Amino acid sequence: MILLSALGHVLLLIGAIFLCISGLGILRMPDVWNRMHAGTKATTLGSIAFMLGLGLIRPEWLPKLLVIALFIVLTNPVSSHALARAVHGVPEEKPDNLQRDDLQEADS
Amino acid sequence: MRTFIAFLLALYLVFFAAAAFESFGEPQGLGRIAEHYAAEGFEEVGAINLVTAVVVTYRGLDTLGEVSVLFTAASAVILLLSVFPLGKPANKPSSIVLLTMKVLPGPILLFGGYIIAHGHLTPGGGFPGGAVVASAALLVLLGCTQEVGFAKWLTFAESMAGFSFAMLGFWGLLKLGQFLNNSVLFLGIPGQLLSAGIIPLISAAIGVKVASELSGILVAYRCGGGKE
Amino acid sequence: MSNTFSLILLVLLGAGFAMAFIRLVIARTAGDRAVALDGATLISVDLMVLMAFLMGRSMLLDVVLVYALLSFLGVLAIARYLEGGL
Amino acid sequence: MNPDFLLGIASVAGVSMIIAAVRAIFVRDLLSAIILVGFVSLTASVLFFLMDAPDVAITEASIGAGISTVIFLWGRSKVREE
Repeated sequence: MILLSALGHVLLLIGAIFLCISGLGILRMPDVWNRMHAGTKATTLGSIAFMLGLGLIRPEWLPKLLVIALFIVLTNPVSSHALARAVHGVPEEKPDNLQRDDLQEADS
Repeated sequence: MRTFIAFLLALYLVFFAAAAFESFGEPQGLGRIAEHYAAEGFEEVGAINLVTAVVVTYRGLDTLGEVSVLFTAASAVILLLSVFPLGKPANKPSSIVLLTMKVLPGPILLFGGYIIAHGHLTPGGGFPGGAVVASAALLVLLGCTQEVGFAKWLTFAESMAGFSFAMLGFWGLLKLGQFLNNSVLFLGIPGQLLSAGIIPLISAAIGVKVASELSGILVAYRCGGGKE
Repeated sequence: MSNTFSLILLVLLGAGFAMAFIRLVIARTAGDRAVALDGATLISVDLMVLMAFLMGRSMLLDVVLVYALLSFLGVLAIARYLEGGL
Repeated sequence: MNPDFLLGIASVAGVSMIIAAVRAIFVRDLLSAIILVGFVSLTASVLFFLMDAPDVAITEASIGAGISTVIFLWGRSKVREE
């Protein structure tokens, strides 16, 4: 029991650090694609770790926390995918040093 | 100059908020009527979530008026929009988004139904649950490229819900001489799903009404007012 | 959970939220803002779960569930608008 | 729990809400203004949550985040084509 609780604390700390780093990435990354990379992947992983850690510390909340994590896993990649496709069509978001654009070739 | 004025305004608001935060979260002392609700409400209506109990029974007449106001506003918006509908979306969304739009309305509807049905036990009730159900309709409408099937049922559901709300009120008036009296049905054991008298029925009626009105506004934005 | 540990968690999450918010305010294009809104929403979901845990009230989790489920609708709608499909 | 924690998080949310609302007035692009208004309503939902009003928080999250943003966006796209 005490082992599970300690594991939960470690997971909580990992999740919080990931979320903080994703906020830092959203603030400091140079262009919108890098920001998207920081702001969607890291938050998803951090959220899952956070919910699992809280659920391990208090096991009677675990089902609801798992449902929240499931919804985050279902919805967040979809919204970031739609956002990436949409931003790809905006001309001023195109980075200067772009070498190769696979989505452009696939669409045309 | 404008920015400067705006920041002065924001600073003022921050100080105002700081003054409000001094007593943040502490009990403020209740008025006489609120004290009665807090002390006796649990025994009188048998609901755990007192907010929904007050909104639905003690202040039920106000809620009926509120729902009527919402109905009037929705009718006006639908009437205006039926002249200039937005039309079909220009392009189809990508296949991942299309799949999500097929899969995700189910869980959202289920969760909205849960919020409506457990209005007397957990936070929620008619208005929040109806808004969540309307969000499922919104998710369908975001990606639809053809006519939606549920549009012609919205008016029917809405009028039936309003009618049943008023009839539940008149039931109490006929049986016990008080509009929207909660004791016309058995109160049951607090904490069970089937308890608290007619509160679940009324919140179901409010939920259906709010959901159909909001979805009616959304459908009207897309395709006009239904009948041409 | 000790007081110091929850303070550390709150400071980390609050700093993440504040940084995403600063990007939301100073961004130049609408796509930037949408990305920052997405990140700030998810960080605040975790913030709300943590506050519900610290308050010790499990019924507040319903709110977080609605928040996590529906806040993606706004971002999806913005994306559809940027695509020109709205 | 320590009430200072509540106060700190509420201050972060409230101050960011005010700044975002002011920015939404002065931003050039209408789409950016819509996004900022959506952020304001999300933060309002967090504040309602912290003030122990879960019913209002649910309503604000569903209407503010989903429905009103989409209605604004539809109105914006109607304006553009005329």
